[in-house]
Amino acid sequence: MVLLQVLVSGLLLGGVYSLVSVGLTVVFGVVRISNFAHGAFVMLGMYSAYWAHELFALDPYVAAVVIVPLFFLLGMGVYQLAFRHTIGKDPLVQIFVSVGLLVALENLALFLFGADFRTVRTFAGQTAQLGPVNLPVGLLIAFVVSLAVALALMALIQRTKLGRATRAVTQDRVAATLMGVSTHRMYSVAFGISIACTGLAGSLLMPIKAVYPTVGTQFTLVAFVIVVLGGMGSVSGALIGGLVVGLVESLAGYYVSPAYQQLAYFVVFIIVLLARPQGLFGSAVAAEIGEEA
Amino acid sequence: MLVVEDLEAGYGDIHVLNRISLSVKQGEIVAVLGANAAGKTTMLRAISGVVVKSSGKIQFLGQDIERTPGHERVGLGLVQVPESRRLFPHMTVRENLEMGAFHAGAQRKFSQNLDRVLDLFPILQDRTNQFAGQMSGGEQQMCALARGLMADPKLIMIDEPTLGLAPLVVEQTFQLVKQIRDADIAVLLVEQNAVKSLEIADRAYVLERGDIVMTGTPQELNQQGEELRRAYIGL
Amino acid sequence: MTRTSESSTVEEPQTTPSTRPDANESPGRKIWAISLAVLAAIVAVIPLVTENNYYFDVVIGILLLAAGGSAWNLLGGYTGQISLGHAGFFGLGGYVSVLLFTQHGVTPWIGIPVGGLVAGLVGLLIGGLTLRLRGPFFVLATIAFAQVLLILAINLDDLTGGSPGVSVPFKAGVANMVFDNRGSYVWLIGGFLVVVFGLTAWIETHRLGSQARAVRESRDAAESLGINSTSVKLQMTATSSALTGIVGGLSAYYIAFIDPSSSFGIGRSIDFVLVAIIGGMGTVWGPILGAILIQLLHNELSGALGSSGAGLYLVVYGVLMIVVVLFFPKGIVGGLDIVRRRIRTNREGRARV
Amino acid sequence: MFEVRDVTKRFGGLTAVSDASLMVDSGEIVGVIGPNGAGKSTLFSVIAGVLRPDEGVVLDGEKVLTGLRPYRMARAGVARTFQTPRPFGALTVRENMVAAAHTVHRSTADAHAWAAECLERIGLTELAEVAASTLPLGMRKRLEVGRALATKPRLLLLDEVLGGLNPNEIDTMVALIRELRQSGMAICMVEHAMAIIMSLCDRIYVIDHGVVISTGTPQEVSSDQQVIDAYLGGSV
Amino acid sequence: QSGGSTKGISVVNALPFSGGLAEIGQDMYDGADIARQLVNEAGGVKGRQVTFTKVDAPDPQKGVTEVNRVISQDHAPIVFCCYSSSIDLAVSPVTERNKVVMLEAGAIAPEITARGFKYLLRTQSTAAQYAGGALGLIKDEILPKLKMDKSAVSIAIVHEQGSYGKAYAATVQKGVEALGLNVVANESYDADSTDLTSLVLSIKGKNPTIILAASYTNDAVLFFDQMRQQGLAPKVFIGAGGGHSNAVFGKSEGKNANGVFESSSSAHVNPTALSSDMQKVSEEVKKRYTALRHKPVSNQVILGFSGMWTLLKYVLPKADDPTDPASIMKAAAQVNEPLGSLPNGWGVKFDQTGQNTLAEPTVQQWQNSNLVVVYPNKVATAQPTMVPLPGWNQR
Ligand SMILES: Nc1ncnc2c1ncn2[C@@H]1O[C@H](COP(=O)(O)OP(=O)(O)OP(=O)(O)O)[C@@H](O)[C@H]1O
Ligand SMILES: Nc1ncnc2c1ncn2[C@@H]1O[C@H](COP(=O)(O)OP(=O)(O)OP(=O)(O)O)[C@@H](O)[C@H]1O
Ligand SMILES: CC(C)C[C@H](N)C(=O)O
Ligand SMILES: [Mg+2]
Ligand SMILES: [Mg+2]
Repeated sequence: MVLLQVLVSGLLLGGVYSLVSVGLTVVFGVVRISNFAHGAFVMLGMYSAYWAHELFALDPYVAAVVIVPLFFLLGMGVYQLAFRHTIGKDPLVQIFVSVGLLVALENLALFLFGADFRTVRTFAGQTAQLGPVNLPVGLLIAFVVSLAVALALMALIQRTKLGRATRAVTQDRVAATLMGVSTHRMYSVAFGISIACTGLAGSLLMPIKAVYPTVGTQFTLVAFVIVVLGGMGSVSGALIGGLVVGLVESLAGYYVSPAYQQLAYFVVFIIVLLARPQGLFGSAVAAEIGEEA
Repeated sequence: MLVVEDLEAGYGDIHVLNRISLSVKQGEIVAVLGANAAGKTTMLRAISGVVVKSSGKIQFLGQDIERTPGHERVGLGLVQVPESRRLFPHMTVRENLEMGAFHAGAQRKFSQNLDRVLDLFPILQDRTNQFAGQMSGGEQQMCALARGLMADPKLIMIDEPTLGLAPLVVEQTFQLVKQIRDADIAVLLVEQNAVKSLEIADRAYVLERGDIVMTGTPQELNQQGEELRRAYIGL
Repeated sequence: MTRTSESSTVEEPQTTPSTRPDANESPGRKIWAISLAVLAAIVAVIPLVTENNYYFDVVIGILLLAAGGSAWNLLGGYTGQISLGHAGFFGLGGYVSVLLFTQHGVTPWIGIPVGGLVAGLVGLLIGGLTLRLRGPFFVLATIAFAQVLLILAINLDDLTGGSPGVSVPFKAGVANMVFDNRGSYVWLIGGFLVVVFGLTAWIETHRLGSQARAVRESRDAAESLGINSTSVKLQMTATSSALTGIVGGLSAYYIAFIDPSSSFGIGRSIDFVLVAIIGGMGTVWGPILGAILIQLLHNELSGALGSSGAGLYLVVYGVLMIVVVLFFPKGIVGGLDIVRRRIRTNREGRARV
Repeated sequence: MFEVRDVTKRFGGLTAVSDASLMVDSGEIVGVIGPNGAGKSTLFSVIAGVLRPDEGVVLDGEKVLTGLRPYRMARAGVARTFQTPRPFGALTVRENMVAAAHTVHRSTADAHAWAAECLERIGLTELAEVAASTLPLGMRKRLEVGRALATKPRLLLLDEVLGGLNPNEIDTMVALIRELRQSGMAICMVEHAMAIIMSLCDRIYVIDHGVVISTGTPQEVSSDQQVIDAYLGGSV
Repeated sequence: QSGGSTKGISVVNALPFSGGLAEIGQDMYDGADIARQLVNEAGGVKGRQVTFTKVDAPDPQKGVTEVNRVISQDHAPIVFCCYSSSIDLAVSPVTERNKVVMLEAGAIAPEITARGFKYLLRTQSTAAQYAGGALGLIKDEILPKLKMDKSAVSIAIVHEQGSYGKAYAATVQKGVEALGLNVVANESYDADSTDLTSLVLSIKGKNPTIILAASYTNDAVLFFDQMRQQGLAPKVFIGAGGGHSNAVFGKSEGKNANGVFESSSSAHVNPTALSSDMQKVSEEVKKRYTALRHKPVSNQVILGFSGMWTLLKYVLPKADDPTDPASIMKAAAQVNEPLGSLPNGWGVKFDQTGQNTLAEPTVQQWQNSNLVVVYPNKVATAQPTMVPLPGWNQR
């Protein structure tokens, strides 16, 4: 019975991870922009939901309806202001632009809102009982939404013209331009989508977690691990990768020791990479011709 | 339909083209010849509005386009098949062809154009679902040409299309270029195979270190001094 | 009428013709010898011209960053293996040397090299496992490696003292590498930087460096030319990680304290990469110039804005970091190169190739 | 004497090279021709150790080379060029050559001297300090050959190195190849330019669908009906 | 306000102003700053105005660098630092080396004052003192109320993995074992965790009667939330000086927080336990703080205030030269202020190690969503209730 609860808890935790990670697959996996400020945007999403609740008494789930489109615009803006200028330069330039952004955003939040932990309590804090298993409502909702978002993004990337054009830009910008694709428009849309996802994640996390300026850091690393684990650019990979990490953490936390929860997923990550250098669901082709092309 | 005047172009600090002028008229094949590093590729890039810094005047279908961003020039019907193919290696052949038809105009004629190119290059039919990056050099070259045609061009600029193609296919490709012209699509052709190019071209330019040093019909070029010709074209 | 337009929608990686002096080998070597002498002279003189502890502190901060950045540069800059896990080697070197001292009384003069050796060996092991990974896969693997060490250092507290860390007992004396006069640290750590600098310059101008850069640009092409990419990468990994381990040891003894999160944390890795990229990756002077810039920027900002509102100075620091990286994507050295080339071009008229 | 014996290479369901055999002696230029996608580059990759054959062996005299990693092949005297050139983009042309020269010269001074000599031979001395990524196509091909030369190979595999060169430049390159043969190198080249292949090669192998369908002197091959149908058409 | 700023006394405040502990760092600073204002308004220390320099010490390494920088730059004789035990253990060697006074008002790790440092003062109590509060409460109030056989009472300890958590856990474990109680779990975790469900589940498997926790804010809320979600319901829950007394904890957990104990110091001790002077000062502090931040004072505000008040009011006036570290330390040795001289009921008397021996632990309890002092009796304002704890959602 405990095992069942441990598994369910792991999956629910994995749902949260997936929720945060699918947004990152779009920029990191598909268009290969390393955005180490991803978690900081989740933090901004949480603050947005928090203030929507404090100032306008909006439930975070309702606020999401406004936050998501706003974050889409925010993402496009951030792209145009900063990341646009990193395109075609060394990948490290991107990493450090995003690290700079991370430092600036976290401390901006600190400067504006102070370091206080802030929480919003709604019905989502309750726990549903399913037989012997406890299901925290907020986590359950986050889990379901992350499934839905992943499916939607999968369809977007694999099936639509927009998705195809985005992948094309990543593989050869010049050739894509010669096909009539605007590099910056594609990247900026991809960024918008990614940041919109963080807005959504923030709104869904607000009822179940406290927000404070550095809350995002804990998500950034795990999100990168998940995107790579899933195989760069595979949305379904990120979804499953998230669930795997959640399960591994939960099982290791219970059966080994809570102190080694994170160690377990890093170790699993390294083992997977050594066995399948292209990630769980990445194609071998991508790994082979990817970097040399 | 394409008029280029005083085009200068280069990369960063490096200057490649010196105020060159050229034109392509409806229904013409215009060949551009020249040694390595003459600036042929650079010229096509400048006309397409990619990669290079350029100044000067570019007019297409009577419209000034030097300020138009590269990706919008495609929509006007100005299409380039780039040197070294530049396929999307992690996409299938089919997806590459779909990318060719990215802009709205081409999209409408998608199935019609697709039938046409698959007819021209039957091998692509067999390889529809292969990743472009895994094909042989020649197969990729065909795919690149096909992709360019999928864009439904009014003027197509082709950079060394026969590179790596087998003799039979080279022959076919030159035939194809003629067919393209006959379908009333103008062609600006950059080729090392000067003999073949001059056979099918209506006019030609010779580029030397960023300057146009000769121009005229193939006959006129052939009448130029033997020495000049040897030096520039190697005929 | 001629209008000028920047019609380029996309810039390809513009690699500028290198004007590095090593192109013709013999004058190149002379330049490196002179550079080395200059650096050594600066290090030697600083403690003689000031006694101000504040300056020493700043200088030592720069020296440590520069040494760490240079060590990273061997692997990241020259070989193109982007590691964001060098904190792992830094921490290993630090912990090995400190624990040898606090638990077994081994003098840091032995402990620090041993720490470097351990870091180098671990680097070899990790390298053997991960070097075939490409691009982001490698980057993330290195991060994971450092994180694993971080978690172990926190939880194996019988060995490491856990997350609170370990203080180096403050007993001044050369044998303990604890000096009352901070100028001595300038000599010690500066001396090490000179060694790293010399080694980097040597590698840059010799076979290993040449092959490493080839591997960086295209592994397949390098292999086809008889370059054993695995061996080259392993040599560079081992050197880089061993030197980083020594930096970790020196840093621990200078601060007289070591703890898991500041040693093994990702922030440490990022610092090293940051100075290398800001200064110029794959260049000998780059990390040193980068370290000077970063350290001074940080100090000035926290001095000027540190007391005006929590976090404000870090907001500015973050924004400046973005701006600097965007304006100098090739680092300071790259920027200087461009300036120099502009001047030369203007003198010689238009550059034509 | 280098030899490829009964080599087969499959990619999934596709047999790219099927039971192919080939020999090259020192001082000999051997041509490999065939339609696009016939398996020529794949065969080169097998010889150079980039791909491991599913069946068959690669021999240097009596010595078995099959299965050696590419860098070992190169050190054993096999150098190849890539059909799509792969310059070390951020390095200068000279640095490209030096990296290759270091395979045969440990000392920096020797490597530089030898690299300079090779640069001269392929006529890139003037461009020595230019970053390789900015080279136009034709120059890249030359650099590709030059780097291979710098490893002092005994067997040189040239994969369409004449493509993208204009007739003058082709002449220069052909002269260089002849000179290399003179010096006793074994050369194996893939090329679609029939006129050149015919005049340059001592022997020719024709591959179609991975199978060697014909072999012999240029004259023999070019009169083989099978070859004409599969490859040449009316163009000779 | 008489000038003489040139002859002012400058104090460095090195606290975590950014990073995960920033909220608490700010609280400590606000408290200290109110002490400074009160002293300056009353004419300063021996007529000299006190000025503050702020530096950010968010983690051990940055703390070391920054403190190093500021003391060689400012030549300040006193550093008020660090709140966190981990940061303190790293920074104090720097001040010691530079012969600068380090005043610690927040960290509780015993090692801090166990290293024989000569320039270190700690007004805050130690882990042992903190544990003492919890142990006293268990012995005097809880065991009698539980009416259980001692052998049936089981204890689980959960703590964050830093110095603070480790120090508290180690001391309290010895203490409860000495009381003859059975410790069934002693687990540490990372305070930055996003999820503690496995910890909760493994504790739940042990079914402890009493949970003793040492947590910072985020993890206190997280652990408690997940206890509720997983139905882990001990009969008694006692926190230790960190997150469980934070207003956020009360706000987030609402009614469910009721009944939770917290052993530390308190901003709300019974006024009768304070000297009459301190009663007035204490009121003034609360008034000023609320005016500044629009919220009630927290323990940390009072800890910060107490440390600075001790320095400016009790120590420096006794020093021959209030800017000379040696003379400050000499003065500190003479201080002897009885219990009730600080707003949390503490007195001040430093032993040779610099540890304040009159920092007595106080236990508070959440009752009707307010923190009230319930132990020991002389400072208490209410009786402990809700032992054993009612079930979730019945509080
Ligand atoms: N990305 C670039 N950055 C800098 N210089 C470049 C770049 N690409 C080309 N060049 C330079 O521009 C000049 C012209 O090159 P271009 O590619 O236009 O020649 P080309 O005539 O197409 O030659 P080929 O026949 O070899 O393809 C050359 O000197 C080349 O070095
Ligand atoms: N990595 C791969 N995976 C799958 N198929 C491949 C791969 N590499 C090559 N092929 C296929 O194998 C066949 C042979 O390719 P190869 O490159 O050897 O041809 P080639 O004779 O060099 O042709 P070309 O003259 O066009 O260069 C082609 O059909 C190609 O699509
Ligand atoms: C709970 C706090 C009073 C303990 C303090 N943060 C320390 O680290 O010791
Ligand atoms: Mg070209
Ligand atoms: Mg080929």
